[in-house]
Order: sequence, then C-alpha cells, then structure tokens
Amino acid sequence: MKVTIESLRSDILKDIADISGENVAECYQCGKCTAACPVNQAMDILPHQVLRLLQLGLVDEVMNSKTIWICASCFTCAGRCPRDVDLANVMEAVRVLLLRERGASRIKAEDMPEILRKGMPEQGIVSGFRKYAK
Amino acid sequence: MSVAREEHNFEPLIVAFCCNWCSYAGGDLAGTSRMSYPPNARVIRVPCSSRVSPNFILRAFQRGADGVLVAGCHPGDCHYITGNYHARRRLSILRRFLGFMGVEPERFEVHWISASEGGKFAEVMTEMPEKIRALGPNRKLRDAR
Amino acid sequence: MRRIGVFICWCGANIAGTVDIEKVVEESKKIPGVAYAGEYRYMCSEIGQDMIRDTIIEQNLDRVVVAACSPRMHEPTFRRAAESAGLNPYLVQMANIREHCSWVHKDEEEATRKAVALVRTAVAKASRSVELFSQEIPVERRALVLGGGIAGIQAALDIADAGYEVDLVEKSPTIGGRMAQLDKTFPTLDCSACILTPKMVDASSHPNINLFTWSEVEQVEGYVGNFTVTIRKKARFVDEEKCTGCGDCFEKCPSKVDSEFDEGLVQRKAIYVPFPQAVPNVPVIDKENCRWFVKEKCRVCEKVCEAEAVDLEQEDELLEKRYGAVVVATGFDVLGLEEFGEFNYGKHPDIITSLEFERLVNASGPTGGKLLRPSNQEPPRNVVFVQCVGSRDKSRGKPYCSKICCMYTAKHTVLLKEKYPQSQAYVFYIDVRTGGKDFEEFHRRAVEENDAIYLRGQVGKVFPEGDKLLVEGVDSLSGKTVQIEADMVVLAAAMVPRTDAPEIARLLTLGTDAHSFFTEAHPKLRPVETHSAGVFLAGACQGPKDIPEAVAQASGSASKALGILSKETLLSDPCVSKVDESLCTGCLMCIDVCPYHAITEKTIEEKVHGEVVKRVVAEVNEAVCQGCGACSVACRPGAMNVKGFSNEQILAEVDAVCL
Amino acid sequence: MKNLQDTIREIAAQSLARGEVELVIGWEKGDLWWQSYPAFIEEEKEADRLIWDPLCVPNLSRYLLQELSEMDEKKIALFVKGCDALAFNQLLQDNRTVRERVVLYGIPCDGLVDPSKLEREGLDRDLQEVERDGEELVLKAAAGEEKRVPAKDYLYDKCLTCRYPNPVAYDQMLGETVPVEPEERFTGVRKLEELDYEDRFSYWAEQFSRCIRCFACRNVCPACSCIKCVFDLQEPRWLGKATEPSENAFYHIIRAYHVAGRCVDCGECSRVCPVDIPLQELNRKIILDINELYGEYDAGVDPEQEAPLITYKTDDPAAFTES
Repeated sequence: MKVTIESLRSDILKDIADISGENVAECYQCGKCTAACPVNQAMDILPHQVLRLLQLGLVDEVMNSKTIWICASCFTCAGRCPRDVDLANVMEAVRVLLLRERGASRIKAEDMPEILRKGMPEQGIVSGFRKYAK
Repeated sequence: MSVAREEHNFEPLIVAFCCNWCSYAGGDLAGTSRMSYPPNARVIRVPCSSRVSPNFILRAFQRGADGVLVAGCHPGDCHYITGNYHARRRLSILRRFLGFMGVEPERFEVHWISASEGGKFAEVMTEMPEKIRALGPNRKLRDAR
Repeated sequence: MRRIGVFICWCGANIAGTVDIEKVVEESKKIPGVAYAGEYRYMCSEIGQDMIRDTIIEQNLDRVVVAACSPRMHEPTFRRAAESAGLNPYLVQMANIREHCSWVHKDEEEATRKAVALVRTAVAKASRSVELFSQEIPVERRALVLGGGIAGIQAALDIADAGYEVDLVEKSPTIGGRMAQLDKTFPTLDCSACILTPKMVDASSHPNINLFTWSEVEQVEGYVGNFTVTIRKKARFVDEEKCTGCGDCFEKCPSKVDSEFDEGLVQRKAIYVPFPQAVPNVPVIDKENCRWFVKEKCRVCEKVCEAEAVDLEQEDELLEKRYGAVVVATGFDVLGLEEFGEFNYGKHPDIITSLEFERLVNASGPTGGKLLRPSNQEPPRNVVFVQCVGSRDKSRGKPYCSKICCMYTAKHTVLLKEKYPQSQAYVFYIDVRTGGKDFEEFHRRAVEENDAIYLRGQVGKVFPEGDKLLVEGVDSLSGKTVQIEADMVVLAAAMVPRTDAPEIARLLTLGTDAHSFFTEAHPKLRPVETHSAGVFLAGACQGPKDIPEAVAQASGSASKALGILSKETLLSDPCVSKVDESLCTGCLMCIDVCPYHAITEKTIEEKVHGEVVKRVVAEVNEAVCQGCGACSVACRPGAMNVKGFSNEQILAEVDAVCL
Repeated sequence: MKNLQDTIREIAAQSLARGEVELVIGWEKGDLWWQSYPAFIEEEKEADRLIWDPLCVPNLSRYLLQELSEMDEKKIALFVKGCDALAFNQLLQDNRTVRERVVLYGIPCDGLVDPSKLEREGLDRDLQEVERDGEELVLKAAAGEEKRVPAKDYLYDKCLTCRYPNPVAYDQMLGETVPVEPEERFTGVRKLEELDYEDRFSYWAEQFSRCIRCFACRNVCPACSCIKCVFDLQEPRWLGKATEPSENAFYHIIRAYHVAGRCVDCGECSRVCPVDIPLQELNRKIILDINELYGEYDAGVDPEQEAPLITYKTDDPAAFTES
C-alpha cells in the first residue's frame, strides 16, 4: 500500500474527525477495544484495526468493511480505552458519511416483510431505520 | 487618539506578580513547553504571594495598569508554609474593597498556579486580557501622569 | 548617575528566533542609567561570561542586567560572572525574555516590544539594588533519612560511612521496604533477601546509624543546616533490650489479621514480626487488633514471654532532634484496582497482582516458595500475565509508564518455568520496555528459552468459568482475538506513591506532581535535590524506578547531604528581611505572620528631646529568616523590608513595567 | 448626670492627693458651646476643671501615646467611654500602651450629641450647656431659659449604632451599665453596594476630591498609632504629595487597609473630617467582609485575640471569583 501525505490528510479523514470529535492519532494500538468487543468474531476488520487503517489514511477499506455495520454502539470499547478514544463515535462518523451519500440507505422498506417473518421485533426495525436509513 | 478608536485596538496592560517557587516556575514551564499566549501580561518576580502588598497593586493601577494578577502556590503547598494563607485573606479583602471603591473585580485576579501547571499559567494569561479588553482601559485609579 | 550594563542573549535561536536583538540593544541604550548595552549568541557560555566580566571592568559598570533565560536557570551563573569582576553578585538582575517572552509570543513585533519592557523593568530593579553579603550559619552535622527501604538504607550507610551520625526513621516495624517482599531481582535473578539482609544488618549495627522503626516524623521546622524534627516513636509494647526474638508470643497470640507484608494472602497475629529476617527482630503489638487493647481481655503474650519483654503499658515517645540535611526515601505503593472491573480482581483468589505473585514464589512467603493456586493449592499450568494494568492509562489509571513491570514479568515467566517446566506463561503486552543493562537480553531469554508466549494486545475481560479463569484478549499483530483458559492471572498493577505522600510533602514543603510523586529541583540537572534546600530525594517516592536506580539516587542524595554536613557553616541567602528601627513602632504584628519564628522583640534606647526613652522594636534573626516577605506586608509603617526584593526595587519595577 | 461629673472630680482629686497617679486625663469645657477639650490634671486643686456632659466626645486614649512615652514610670488615670475603652484595648494590642501604668475609669455612655444636628434646626442659638436627663436633652441658653428635646434625634449616628456603650476595659466602672440596643450599622455600606461600579467610583471620586490631606483622620484614629507614618516617607515615596484624585484614593484605600481587622468602629475619622467624607463607611465595608469571610470579629474587645489579617485557617474561603 502506498502511503502519501494526501492520503494521510484527506478531507474524509477531516470529516470523520469533525463528526466524531476524536483524534485517531491518540490510539496506541493496545487492542483493548478488540478484546472487549462483544461482537468482534463477526467483524472482518477488528476494532483496533479500524483505527489503525484510519491512522494510515486507508478510509475506503474501512468504508467497505462489514465491521462498521456490525458495531452495535454498546460503547464497551470507549469505556475501557486507556487513551480515552471513543471508537464507537468514530464508527458512527464513518457510517454517517456513508449514509449521507445519495441512495445509500442500508435498510429498504421492501426488505421489511422478510425480516419481520424472521421474528425481528418491530422496535428493532424502527431503531434500525433511524440509524441505518437516510 | 479618540476614545472610541483607542477602545478599538486597546491592548490591556497587565502587571503580574508571580511567586518565585510555583507560579513563576509554572510560567517557565509554559515557556519550555512552547505554549503561546498574548503578551499583555508582564511578570514581576516576588519571593512569595505574601510579599505582594496592596500598595504595589494600587501603585500598578496608578501607573496605568489595566489589570493586576497575583499568582502563588496552591494553599498548603507554599514554599514558605503559611505565606499564601495570609495572602489569601489579605487579597480577598482587598479585592472586595476595590469593588466597593468602584474598580471592577475582574481587573484584579488571584490564581494559584503550581510549578507543574504550565497549561494553567498560559490559560490565565490568555483569559485575563480578554475579560479586561471588554472592560476597556483603566481610568479609575490612574494618576495624572 | 548609575552606570548599568545590559547584556542581551540570543540563546542561539531560542530568543533571536522571535525577538529582534538589535532593536532591544538599541532601545536599552536609551534607558536612563544604562551606560553599556551589548549582545552575544550565548551569554551563559564561557565567552559570554568573560564578556560580562571584561565589560564591567572596561566600562566601570556598577550594575548589570542580563536579558536571557529565567533567573531560576542562570541567575547564579551570571552572579558568579559579575563577582569575578569584583562586583557584588546581588547587583545583577535578569530579564526573562526567553521562557516569558520569545518562547511564548510568536509575533516578532510584540515579542520585541515586550522584551524591551522586561529589560526596562530589570534595569529599574538593578538601579535600586544594593550590595548584599551572605552570613555564616552553623550546621547541625547530623542527617535524617526518612524511609527504611533499600534507598533509605543505602543513603544512611553512605552518610554513616563518611563519619556522620544518621537517624533512619521507618514507619513499619522493620527496615527492608518493598525489596524485602521480593523473591528474586532482575536481570541477575539474585535472591532479593540475600543481597538485602546484609545491608539491613550493616545499617542496624553501624555505629553512626540510629534505627527508629515503628516511628513517624510528626513535625519539621527550620531550614538547611538547622532542621528541628519531632519524631513519634510509637509504642511497640515489647522491650527491645529484653526480647530474644524467640517467637513464642506470636505462636500463642489468638487474634489473626491480614498480613500487610504478604499482601493479605495469609494472616499474621496481633503481635508479629513482618518476616523472619526482620531488623530489628523485635515484634510489635498492633493496637487496633490486639484483644487486650480492644476488649481488655487476653495478655497471653505477656504470660508466655520468658524474657518478660512484653510491656503493655508502654507509651508513644515524642523525640525532638536536630539535623543538617534530610533524605526522603518513602518508596511506593501498588495502584488499587477497583476501577478495573473487567479483570475481576478481588473476586477470585487466583486473580492476583505481581507483588502477590512475588510473595507466592518467595521461600518465606505464605506457601513456602511453592507456587500454588490460592483457590485450590494446586500448581498452576497456564498462567496469564497482564501488563500495563492502570499504567499508560489516562482515563481510569495513571498516564505514565511504571517502568519496571516489563522486567519483573519477564522474571516471573522465568521463575514459573523453573518451578513447573510443564507450565505455560502468556504475557499480554502493549510494548516491552527493556531500557536497562542486560534487560533486553533477559527478556529474550524469557521468550526464547522459557517458551513464554508474548501476545501484543490488551486483555478485554477475565471471568471465572468452572475452576478455570477465561481470559479474552487480542493479538493485534496477527489480528486474532485470543481466548485462554488460565489457572492463574497475574496483573502488573501501576506503581503509585505512598498514600501519605501529600502529608510528607507538606511536612517538608516539597512540591509534588499531579500524582503525588515528589518533584525534583530539575528533571535533568538536579534529579535528587528539591526546592527545599537541604532536603533530598531517593527511590520510587520521586517516580517509578527499579532497584539499581533507587540505590544510585540514594548514593546521589547521600553525597548531596554530605556536601552540607561536611561544612562547619553554610553561607546563608542574604535575601532576607531587615528592620529599620527608626520606623518600627513595636506593634510586633510581624512576629505573628513569620512562618519561621525568625523575629523577636528587642528594647532599644533613644534620645528624645534630650531624654533617653526606652522603646520596643522588632529584630530579625537573619540566619533563620527565609525571605518570604510576609512580615514586610504586615508592617504598616514600612519598617520591615526584604533585601533583594525590597520595597524600593518592587516599586521601581512597577513604575517601569507600566511605562 | 451632675453626680457623675462630681464623682469624676472626686476621683481625680483623691487619686492625685493619695499619689496613686501623677496625671488624670479627662474632659474640660471648650471655648465654644459644643467643644470639650482633653484636660490634663496634675494637681488636686485643678480637679474641678473636669466635666462630663453629652458633648465629651474626644477619644482620650490617643493621648496616652504622648503621655506614656514621656513620663517614664509615672501612672495615669483615664476616663473612658465605651468607644474609648475599645480604642484603649486596640492600642494595648499594638503594644502602644501599658496596662499596668493606666488606671481606667469606665463611663457607661448613653450616646453623645451631634452639634451639627442641633445647628441644622437652629437650636444652637446662644446655647451654653447641654445636659442629659433620661431620654431627653436639656438645652440651657445663655439667658437662662431651658428647652427639652428627645435625645435620640440629636445623637451622633455612630452612637445610635454603638454596640459597646458599656466600657469593655476598666478598673472601676462609674454608674450603672446602659442598655445596648444598637441600630443596624451596615446600612450605609449596603446602600453604596447597590450602586453599579461606575456610580460607586464617581461617588467616592467626588468624596475624595474634597480631601485636603490634613491627616486629621489618621491623627485621631486609635488603630493608626505608628510613630512614623508610611505616607510621610520620602524614600521610597509610596504616596505623592499632590492632592489629586489618584493620590487621595491611594491614601484612603491603604489607610483603610492598614486599620483592616483593627478598626474599633469608633467613627472618630468621620467626625473629625473637616470636609465630611464618610470615612467610617470605608472601614465598615472591611469589617463587613471580614465578618462574612473569616468570622465575626470586634476589634478592641479582647486584646489577646489575634487580629484576623495576621492569622489564618488552612480552609479559609477566598473571594477571587466573585464578579
């Protein structure tokens, strides 16, 4: 991977920093967020690796990952981070940037009947629309 | 310079009495850590905050200071054990008395800054000129010179 | 008219970077009283100082102002330079145009204007400076060492070997400190007791060292060369002369208490000796838990003691002693882990701290050196070591690195392998820091020869499952999350100062940092001195460090103390208070505000209208006064003045700074 | 009232005759009707010069500074009202008088007449004597006729707020003690504190502009007992000699500061000021603040108790963030 000043200081990284209010440079990769994350098995990129990729400016890899959607915003990582980095907030910032693009809603109305049949409680659907649809 | 214009680019002059062991060292630390703050305050080094007499404070206002700061060690940490306890009583009474005389209390501040609080020193040096800029130049106790 | 010389320093680019030196020199020449203004790239250098000396002589200067760094840094340097030209050192004043100007103001025009103002203020102060002369103060040629750990012991031995008397005051019943609790030491795997106990015995038998164990310092007065210290020698309820150390008393004592020395892993009696090699080997009675003192019943120890050494009527003793220097070596504590719920420390016996692990492997420890799981007394097979518990953690713990955990954990993996070749050590770490001599090699031996698995990542959670402990962590290098079923989890908890550090700091007017470690005079150049002249630091009380550094600091402090004790008298700081008897009304308010009781009453006789009148005035003992100036402000008629920071000087500075 | 004057004369005569004291300091009639001069009686026969009437306001303790220093071992008898006794204790605390060399005769005081209040209502025309009779004043004119007025309306304001009319220091108390019903003494301060900063400053600037720096307030004040005053020093010159606003303000602020925690609130500074600057309000503001911040303290009541500004408590409050 080629690391350049442009990639290290891209606008998207600035947006992520502004939206989340977090400075990814504060993370020293201790891995505690990953260790504590209750859903880390389901993630393709581990939580501390999300921060590492952002530190290196590889935003696309994070944006195309499953991880940011698996993250349930339970804030266990944020509660235990020795560097006070709120990783849940960073995940939210990446999600928000994606959702803002035209037609990028993760949940579509037409998928609902199928999901309902699988027994998803309505309350889950409502909060899902609030979080994953524009 | 017309008052309005002088008001516009008015840069308050602040005389800061800093105690040698804590606040002056805090100022040094702010320097070695390359923090930056506006140049309005000029520091006079004194052995202890208890060395700052109300006479010096009034003299500063007389000679044209727009604000006076006295900085010392946190009570309990004074290098001279009880120095800042006396200063705390003395300067509290003076601050209220200056207010009674019509001098805005914001013009006279006392802060406890330890030798390891470079950040707090820079913060006080930044906030005080702002507050005083809002009050405008000090004409109240200024002598005729 | 004054002939003042102003010397402006570039300080390389530190000042010249944002201050227009030429302009400051030009402006300085215009200040009334300034006869010479010059500049040089490094005023504090040999050449710079010679420039000052020669210019004083050539230009016949009577005052000197050096505009450079903070007076706290180089005032002594420039005062010596002036003195070499025959000028009284207290006629030199400094303008701080570096820390308080060039380094903090980026705009050149503003920085230069402020620099000129600061020079003008310094010139005003210099013009009002008068010649001052130091005085000789007698020195009490004895030293006090506070804290009986390895640092305190080393400092006491060094001072005593140099021929001076030392009082070693230790709060617990025996000297030895933290090191006595350790089994082996890194990187040499020396047995800790084997290298410590000889020093303890030397200390107790050294003719120049007086041991005060089970004692605390209550009050400290005075100043360098003449400290007056009140020591509370707590009642041991055992007569030190008669006691033979046979141990019958603590065999029979009925009440049991968690042993501090064994970190609570096992219990001790109310009458106890912390560990077998204790020095002095005399038990103490813990009043809070002794049945006699709590419920007026028992006195078994008294009955069984053949030497009749137990004396339950013993009283605390308050001793007042004088010293010339003090070495503080009060050591450290381990961070409490209440904030770190994810480790479940305290909720399962097999989740322990490294210090507890040290006790478990120690031959004089609770399991006689056999490392057994506290839960079922079985030998552990999988042992997980968690590093940086509370260290390098600015949210719930301490932001600093505790420095020694990487090394003692490597040592623990070696000890574990030695005791149980079939066992396996897992170490969760963020970085392994091996900055000392043979440290890296020792760590590699732990990994390469003792099969310790080092997993780069923190532990997420530890929770009991069945009779095992499930550890969930991560190995960030491989990107894998890791689960381990451990028999024992050892937490390397952060190193913090003793809980009573703030009180000791107040007693000796020591500065402390935000975590209550004592602050040294200068982190690089004066690491063992403090801002309280005559008080020196050694060991972990000043910051996390290992045994070699503590011992080195102890010898450093000892040499500093000997610098004082070796002199008959010390030169006092002349910047102290002075009374103008013609102005003094004798109200003696100054006596009430003086923290050092340096002012006394004096009756003088005066001729008033031809008649001799007796009058009371204040008198300052210049040897005791420290020059704080509280009296000068309490003095309404302005009779009390402070030399070096006089009313005239400060008024001149205020006038100049406002121009 | 008459018998108190007689007792005073008797005491003066006897103590001089018996040689207990070499000097008696009391009051004697002044030249104008409202004046009472301090009287220095050294012989028995002169005792009859002494008087006691509602105009004996001068504080006699101050004169001890001069008398004691000159007469080396001699003893002095002194008559003290409530405020004078407080003043005596303050001088004692400042080591400016010697308790053993002074015999104190305490006079419970039911308030003194403010001449300006009589003049305002024209009651002073050819007035010669004023006497107190219970709750009334008896005004005796030169022509002999008498007029009775309610006393309370013509007493000094400082007497209406007096909290220690019965002397706190005495060897012998003359007459019974009077009831202590002081009015609120900080109304003046509270009123001024209602003004905003600009108005407060202009109020005091106007007051100080009238100051001619005659130093009467300093010379009468029991807490201003320095031999050489800092304001008279040439080197360093703390105070400029010009009577311009900032120098006047400097003088009054620093003097109020010097008596802070030591002012016995006797009000003499306001009374003697020739240009009627309400100087007592300055000191009362500081008394108010000290009481509020550091605990109730009445200067001059107990000379052993340490003055508030030369002692401290480790948990003292600070007034550094109020606006």
